Amino acid sequence: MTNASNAAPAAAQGGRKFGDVILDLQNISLRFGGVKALTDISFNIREHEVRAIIGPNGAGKSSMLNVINGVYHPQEGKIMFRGQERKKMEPHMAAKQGIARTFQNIALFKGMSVLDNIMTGRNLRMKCNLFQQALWIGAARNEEIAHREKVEEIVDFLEIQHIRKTAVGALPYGLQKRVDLGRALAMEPEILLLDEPMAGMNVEEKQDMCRFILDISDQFGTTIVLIEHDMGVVMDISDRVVVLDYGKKIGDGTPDEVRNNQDVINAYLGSGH
Amino acid sequence: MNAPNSAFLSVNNIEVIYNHVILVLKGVSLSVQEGSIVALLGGNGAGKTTTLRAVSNLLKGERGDVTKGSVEYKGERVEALTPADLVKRGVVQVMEGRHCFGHLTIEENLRTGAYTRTDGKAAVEETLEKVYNYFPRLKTRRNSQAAYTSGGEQQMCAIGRALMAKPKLVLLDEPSMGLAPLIVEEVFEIVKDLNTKERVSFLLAEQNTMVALRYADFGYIMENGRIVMEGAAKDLATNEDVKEFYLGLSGEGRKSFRDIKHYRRRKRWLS
Amino acid sequence: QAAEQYFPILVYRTGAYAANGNPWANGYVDYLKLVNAKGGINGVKVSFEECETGYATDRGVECYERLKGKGATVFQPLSTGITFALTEKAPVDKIPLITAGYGRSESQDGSVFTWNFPLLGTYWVAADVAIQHIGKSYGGVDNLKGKKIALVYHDSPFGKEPIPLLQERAKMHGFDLQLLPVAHPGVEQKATWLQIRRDRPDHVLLWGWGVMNSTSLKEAQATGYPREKMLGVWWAGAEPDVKDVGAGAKGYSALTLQHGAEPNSKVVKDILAMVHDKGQGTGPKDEVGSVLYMRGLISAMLGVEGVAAAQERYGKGKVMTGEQVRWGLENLNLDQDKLDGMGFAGVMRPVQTSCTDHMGASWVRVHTWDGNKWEFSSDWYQADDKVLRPMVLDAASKYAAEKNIQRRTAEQCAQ
Amino acid sequence: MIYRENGQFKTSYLADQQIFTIAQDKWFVLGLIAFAAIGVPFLADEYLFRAVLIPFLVLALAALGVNLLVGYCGQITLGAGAFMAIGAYAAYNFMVRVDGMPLVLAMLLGGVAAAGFGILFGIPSLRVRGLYLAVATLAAQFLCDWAFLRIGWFTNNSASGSVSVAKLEAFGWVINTPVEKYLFCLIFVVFFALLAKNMTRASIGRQWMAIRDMDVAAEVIGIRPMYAKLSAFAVSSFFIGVAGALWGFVHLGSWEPAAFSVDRSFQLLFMVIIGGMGSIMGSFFGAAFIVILPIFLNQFLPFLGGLVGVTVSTAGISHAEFIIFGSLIIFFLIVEPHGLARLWSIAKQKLRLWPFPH
Amino acid sequence: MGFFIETMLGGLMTGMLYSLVALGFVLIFKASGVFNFAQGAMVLVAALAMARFSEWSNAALGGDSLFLANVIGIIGAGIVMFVVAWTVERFVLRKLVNQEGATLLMVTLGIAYVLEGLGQTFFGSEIYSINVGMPKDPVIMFEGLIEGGVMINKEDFIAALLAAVLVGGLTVFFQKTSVGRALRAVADDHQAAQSVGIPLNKTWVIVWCVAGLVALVAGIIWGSKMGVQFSLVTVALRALPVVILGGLTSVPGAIVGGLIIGVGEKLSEVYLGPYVGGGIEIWFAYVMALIVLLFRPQGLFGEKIINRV
Ligand SMILES: Nc1ncnc2c1ncn2[C@@H]1O[C@H](COP(=O)(O)OP(=O)(O)OP(=O)(O)O)[C@@H](O)[C@H]1O
Ligand SMILES: Nc1ncnc2c1ncn2[C@@H]1O[C@H](COP(=O)(O)OP(=O)(O)OP(=O)(O)O)[C@@H](O)[C@H]1O
Ligand SMILES: [Mg+2]
Ligand SMILES: [Mg+2]
Repeated sequence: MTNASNAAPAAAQGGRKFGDVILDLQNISLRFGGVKALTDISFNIREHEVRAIIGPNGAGKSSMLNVINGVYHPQEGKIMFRGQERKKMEPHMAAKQGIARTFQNIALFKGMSVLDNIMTGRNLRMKCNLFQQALWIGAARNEEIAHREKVEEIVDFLEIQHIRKTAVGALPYGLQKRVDLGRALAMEPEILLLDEPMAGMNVEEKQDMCRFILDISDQFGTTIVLIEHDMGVVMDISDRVVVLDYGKKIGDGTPDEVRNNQDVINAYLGSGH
Repeated sequence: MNAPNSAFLSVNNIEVIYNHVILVLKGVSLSVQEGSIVALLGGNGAGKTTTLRAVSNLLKGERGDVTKGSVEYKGERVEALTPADLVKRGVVQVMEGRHCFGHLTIEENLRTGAYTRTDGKAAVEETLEKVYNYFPRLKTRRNSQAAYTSGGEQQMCAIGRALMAKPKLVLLDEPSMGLAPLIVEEVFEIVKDLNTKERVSFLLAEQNTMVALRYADFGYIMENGRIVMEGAAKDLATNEDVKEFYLGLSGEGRKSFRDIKHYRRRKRWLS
Repeated sequence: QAAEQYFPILVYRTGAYAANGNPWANGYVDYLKLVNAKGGINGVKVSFEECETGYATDRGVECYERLKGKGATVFQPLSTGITFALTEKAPVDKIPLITAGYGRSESQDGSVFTWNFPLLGTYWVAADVAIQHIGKSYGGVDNLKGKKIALVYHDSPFGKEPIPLLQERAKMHGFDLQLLPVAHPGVEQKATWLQIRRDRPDHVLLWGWGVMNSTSLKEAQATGYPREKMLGVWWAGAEPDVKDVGAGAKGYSALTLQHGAEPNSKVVKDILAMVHDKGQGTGPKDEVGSVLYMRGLISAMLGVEGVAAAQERYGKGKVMTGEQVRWGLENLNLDQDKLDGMGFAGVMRPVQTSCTDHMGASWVRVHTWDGNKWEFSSDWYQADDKVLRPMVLDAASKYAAEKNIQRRTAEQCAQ
Repeated sequence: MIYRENGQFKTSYLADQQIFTIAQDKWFVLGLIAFAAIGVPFLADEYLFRAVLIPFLVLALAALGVNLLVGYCGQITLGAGAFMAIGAYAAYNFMVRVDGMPLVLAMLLGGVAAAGFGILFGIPSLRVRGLYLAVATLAAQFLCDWAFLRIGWFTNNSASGSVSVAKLEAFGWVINTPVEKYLFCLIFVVFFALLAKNMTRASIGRQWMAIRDMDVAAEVIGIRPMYAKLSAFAVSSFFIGVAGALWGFVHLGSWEPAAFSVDRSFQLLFMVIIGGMGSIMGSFFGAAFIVILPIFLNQFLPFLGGLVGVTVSTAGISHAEFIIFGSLIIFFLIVEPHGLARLWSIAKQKLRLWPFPH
Repeated sequence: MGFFIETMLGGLMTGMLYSLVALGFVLIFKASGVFNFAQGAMVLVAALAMARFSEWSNAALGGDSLFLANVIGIIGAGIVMFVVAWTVERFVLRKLVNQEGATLLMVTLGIAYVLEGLGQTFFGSEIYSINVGMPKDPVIMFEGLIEGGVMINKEDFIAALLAAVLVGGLTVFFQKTSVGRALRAVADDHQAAQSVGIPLNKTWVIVWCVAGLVALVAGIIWGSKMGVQFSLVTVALRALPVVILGGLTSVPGAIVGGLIIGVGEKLSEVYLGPYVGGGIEIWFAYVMALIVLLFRPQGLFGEKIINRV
C-alpha cells in the first residue's frame, strides 16, 4: 500500500490505514440554468477511507456524485484522479477508471433478475466478442461461468441468495437497495459512491447495510463515498465528512469536528444531535 | 348500511395477490380511530406499502387484487370506489418513491393536489401558502420542473401535494425517506400539527421506527404479510423485541453502527 | 364431390380499394349465378367461393393456396402484385391465371407464359391506344411531335407497366413524356398537380386505381387543369372514380376494356331477370351494369368460356381440370355471333387466343363522363401490333432466360 | 402437480446457465422442434405449409429480430419492413450479379447488408428515444420503399419493379416442394433462435436490457450506449434481413416492394408486443397470433355462420375479422400487458402450484 | 415566382390539414401518455358517420336542404364519437392504468382494428361524399403583380383557417386551465394522478371526446376533399412526422410542424423530385423530421425529455 504516513486525519479511528489522495476535486461549480447546484467546492478523497457527504435536501450532494462519475459536467473546476487531471468524462469512462455508484432513486434494471442485474456489473471485465457469445462456444461459456462465480460471491456476501432469480421490479424497496449495491460491487471498483443507501430501512436493516459497507471497505480496500441523512450512521462509520449547504461547502473534517461545527448545526443537524 | 362502527378506517382481514399468483398480504386487519396517528411498521417487504395501496385502491395499477376481506371507511365499504372517489371522501395517499409529475413544475404539482376541491380559488391559495410555509424549500423551487429537483425536494412536494387536498385521512408511505433529519422532524411536526389542529388522521408506513413511535398513538408491526404485534405506541416503544430490532437499542442503549456483530440470529415472530 | 366446376374468386371488399373491388366481385358472382340459372356449362353446374385479399399480396397468396386445394381450375387475382406472385406458382400447380386487363404485359406471349392469360388487353395495349387516341385529336400521331404528355401513375408495378411502351412511342413520335408517380394509396397529390400546372402538359394520362383517381380529378379541378385533356386507363374509368367528383369530372375520358357501363345489354337484362329478380343478386341492384360490374361479369364469362372450350375437346358435361381449362383458354374462339348469342352484343368484340397470343383481342374504346354517366366517345381502336409485338417478345424472352424456361415450339403448342 | 420442479437441483453454475433450467421446459421445446422437423411433414398438407407454416416461420424469425431490438434493447422501431426489403433485395442482387453464388451465402450476405443499414439507421437512436425514435425509423421504411421502387439497379432494371428468383438450391439440395421449403425455413429459424437465446443470456444481451431499462445507470456501470445500441440494431437487422431474404426467395418467389411495406413493419411490431417483449418464445407466439388468427377467423366465421344458418358475405367476414382481431388484441393485453409469453409463464406458475392455490 | 408562391401556399395549406390530424395525436398523448394509433381510424369513422347520417337524413326527410343534412350529420357523428370515447375508456383504458407506453400503443392498435371493422360494417365501404358547401374551384390572385397570378384553392384556404382556430383554442385550454394541468399530470404518472384524486375515467372520456371531435373536423375537411372512404386512415401516417417534428406534447407544435412539413414536402417534391424520379415527398417529410430530432430530440416544441438519475 502507499505511504499512509502523511497525516491522514482520521487514520487513527478504527485502526485502518488511509492512502494518498485518490480523487481531488478543486473549485467545482455546477449550474443548471439559473440553479446553482454547486458553487466552488473543493475537497479530496483518500484511498480506503469512508468519506461522507451530508447536507440538507437540495444541497447538491447527489449532484456532486454525478460530477464525480461523469454524469454531470461542471462548468468550472478540476478533478484530479490519482494526480492526473480528468478531461472530458463520460460515465462509462469513469466506470473504466474504477468508479462505481448506487443511486438515490433506485436505478436498477427493472426487467431483469437480481442475478442479471449484478452480472451487468461484470460487463467491463467480460472480453468475449459478440460472435463468441452468439455461438456460446467454449470461451464465452467459460467466461460466463467464471463471472457467475464472482457474482455468487457477492450474492452470498449481501445475503440475497433467496431472491437471486426474482425480477427486481417486484422486490421491496430495501432489497432493491441491496441489489443496487451488489451491482456496484460487482464492478470491483476502487471508489464506490453510495447515494443514500439506507433510506427507507429500519434500524436492523441499516445495521446490516453498515456492516456490508464496512466489510467492503475492510475486505476489498475500496474507497467509499457515502451520502446519508441518518446521522447516527454517518457519524459512526465515516472517517471524514464534507457538509454542503445550498451548493456551498460549509464544513469538512472528522465526524467529531463536523458535529461541533456551528454552521453545520444551524444548517443541518439541529440541536438534537 | 350505517352500522355504527367506531373505527374511522377499518381494514378487515384482507388478502392481496399480485399478478394472480403472488400472495402478499395474508389476512391483515387494522383500524384507525378518527383523529389518531397510526404507525405501520415492519421490515422490507413486509407488505406495508401493499396495505396502504389496498386502502387507497391504488392496487389495480400494480396488477394487484384484494381477494378477501374488506375495507371500511366511516362505515362505508370502499373497495369498489375509485381512488378519485376516495380522495373526494378525504382519503389521500402519499406514495412511496415520490411520484411527482416530472414535467410539471413544483407549483403545478401542488395545485393538481387540489384537483378535487370545490371550495373556491381563495381557499386553495390559502392552502398553497400553508404548504409553502411548511416547506419553504419548495417555495424557492416553485418554478422548477419536479423531475429536476432533488430527492428530498420531491418528497416534500409529494407530501405537500397530498395536503393540498385538505384530507381527512392521509396514508403516508415512508415520509421520512431521503429527508434531512431536520426536515424529518419538521414533517412529523406537521403531521402532529394537522392532527391536533385539524383532526386529520394518519396511517403511516415508516421505517424510521424511532420517530414514528414518538409521534404515533398506536402502532402495528407487520412481517411477511401479517400483523404480528400491535399496541399503543408507548407500549411498543418499550417492548424489548421492538427495541432491539426496530430501534436498535439493546440493553445498554444504542450501539455504534460500527460495532455490529457479523452474525446474529434474529428472532422471528413468525415465518 | 358432385360434378361441379369450382371457381375461386379473389376479391377485396374492404380496405382502401373496396369501393372498386365490390362491383367487380358482384359482377363476377352474378354471372356465375346466371350460368347456373341457365343450366351450367353444358350441364356442369358451377360452384364458387370468395376469398378476401384486401389487395395485399400475401393475403392473396394465402387465398390462392387455400382455394386451389378445393379444386380450383382458374384464378383471377385482380391485383398486379398477386399476379406476379402467382405467376411463379401457377405452372407448378397447373392452374391457369386470367388477368383480364391487368397483369404483366409480356405474358401475352403464351409460348413463354404458358399459364397466364391477360385476356382482352394489357397495359401496353392501353398505353398504345391512349397515344393513338390523343394523336387522333391532333389529326394523327405524327402531329404529336413537340407535344407534352404527362403520366400520373400509381407508384407500383401496376402504374409502371405502361412506361416502356410510352417511352417507345415517345421516341417514335417525338413527344415529351413526363413521369409523375403518386405514392400509394394516392391521397396526396398536391405537388403532382402543382407541377402539372407549372408545366402545362398538353395531355395527362391517369394510371390510377381506387381513391387515387378521384383525388386526381379533384386536384385537377382545384388547379384548373381541363378534364377534357385527361385520359385514364380502364381502371380509372368507372363510376366510383368520378361519382364523388360529380360535375367536377365532366369531360374526363377513360379507355375501356371494350365495354363501358352497359345497363341495356342483354346479358345484364338476363341477370336482372334470372338472378336479381329471384332475390339472388349479390350486390345492390342499381349497380348492375356499371363499369366495374361489367368488368367482373366479363371476367367470369371468360373463365366460363375457357371451361366450355375445354369441354369441346375433353368431353362435354365433364368437370375440367386446370390443365384442360388452360387448353381451353388457349383455344378460345368467341366470335361475334357467339358473343351476341350470349348477350354481349354491343358490349364486346371477338376474342380469339392462340398459343402465342394469350390476349386474344386488343379492342379498346374511349368513354367520357358527362357529369352523370359514362358515354362512349370514340370508335374502336386496336393496339398497333408493330409496336407491341417486338416489345412483348423481347420482355418475354428476357423472362424466359432469367427463369430458364424453354419457349414452347410449334409442335408443343399444337398439343 | 404436473409441472413439478422440486427435486431438480442444480449442482453447477453451468447447469444453472442452461437455456432451460427446468427439465420439463427443455424436453417440451426439444420435443416441439423434433415434432416440427419430423412429425409435421407427415401431417400437414400443402396448404398448411405454403400458406401458414412457412409464413409463420419466416415472420417469426423477423419478429425475433425485432424483439432483440425492441424487446431487449428497448429501441422501438417501425422500420423492420425496410430491413426485410434490404435483406431480400441484397440477396437477390448477390444471386443475380455474382455467378455461382450459393443460395445460403447470398441470404446471409443479405442479412449482412441489412445489418449495415441497420447500424446506419440506428445512429439516431443515440440521441432520439422512445416514440420519437419509433416514428423516425419510419424514415428508413419510406426511403427504402421509394428506393426499391425507383432505382432500377436494385431490381436489375426489371420494368415493373418486380423481381423473381430462379431455382432454390442449397448444398446440392434442390428446394422445390413445400415440405422442403418448410424444412429449409425451419433450419434457419431454429438456428437463429438458438443464436438469439445465446446472445440474450450472455453479456451482450444484458447490456441491451440494461440500456432498455435505465440507460443512464447502464452507462454508469460501464456500458457504452453506442456499442450496445448499434450492436442491437446490427444484430436485429441481420435477423430481419435474413428473414426478408427467406420471405422473398422461399415464400413469395417473386415480389415487389409492397411486400415489405410499412404494413409489414407494423405487423412485426405487433407480433413482438402481443407475443411478449423481451422473450424469444414471445416472438413465436406473436407471429402465430398475427399470422394464423386472421386466416383462422376467415375460415371459421363462415363455418360458424353456417351453423346458425346465415351466410356471411365476404365483406362481412372481413369486417368481423377486423373487429374480432382487434378485440382479441385488446383482450390479451388487458389480461396480460406483457404479452402472451408472460401469460404462458403465469400459466406455468399456476401449474406449478396446482392443485394447491398459493 | 408565382409558381414558387403557389407551391409554398399549397404546402402551407396541406400542412394545416396535417396539423389537424396531428392535433388528435397530441391531445391524447398529452393527456394520457397514450400514443393513439387509432387516430386515423377515428377520422375515418367520424367522416363515415357524418357522410352517412346526412345522406340518410336527406333520404328520410325527403328534403334536400344541405344545411339540415349537414347539421344532422355532424350531430350524429358527434354522438358516435362520444360513444367511441366512452366505450374505449370503459372497456379498455380503465383496465390498463399504469401500463407501459408500448402496451398502450398496441391497445390503440386493437382499437383501430375494431373501429375500422365496425365503421365499415355500419356505414359501408363504398365511397361517400361530404358536401359542406366548400367551393372547389380555384381563384387566381395578384395577377397584376405576378405573371400568371397566384392560384389559391378556396377550399384549402377555409380548411386551413378552421384548423388554425381549433388549434389556438386547444392551446389555451391546455396551458391555462386546471383541467389542462390535470391532463398533463395524468400523462406523467397515472398512479400519482389517481392518488391526488384526478378521476382518470372521466378525464379520459373527455380527452377522447375532444380528440374525437378533432377527428370529426379533420374527417369533414379531408372527406370533403377526397371523398369519405377507407383511405382516410392513411392520412394519419402523413401526420406522424408532423407530430414528432412539432413535439408529441405540444399543441402549437402540431401547427408549426404541420406547416414546416407541408411546405417542405411540397417544395422538395416539386423542385427536387424530378431529379431523382419523383415520389419523394413522404420520405422527405420523415427525413426532415428525423434531422430535426437529431438536434432537438423532443421535437421543436416538445417538453424536454427528462433523463436523470
Ligand atoms: N407490483 C408487484 N408485483 C409483484 N409483487 C409485488 C409488487 N409489489 C410488491 N410486491 C411484493 O409484495 C411484497 C410486499 O411489498 P411491499 O412493497 O408492500 O413491502 P413494504 O413493506 O412496503 O417494503 P419496503 O419497506 O421495502 O417498502 C414484497 O415481497 C414484494 O416483492
Ligand atoms: N439535472 C438537473 N437540472 C436542473 N436542476 C437540477 C438538476 N439536478 C439537480 N438539480 C438541482 O440542483 C440542486 C441539488 O440537487 P441534488 O440532487 O444534488 O440535491 P441533494 O443534495 O442530493 O438533495 P437530497 O438530499 O434531497 O437528495 C437541487 O435544487 C436540484 O433541483
Ligand atoms: Mg440526493
Ligand atoms: Mg414500501
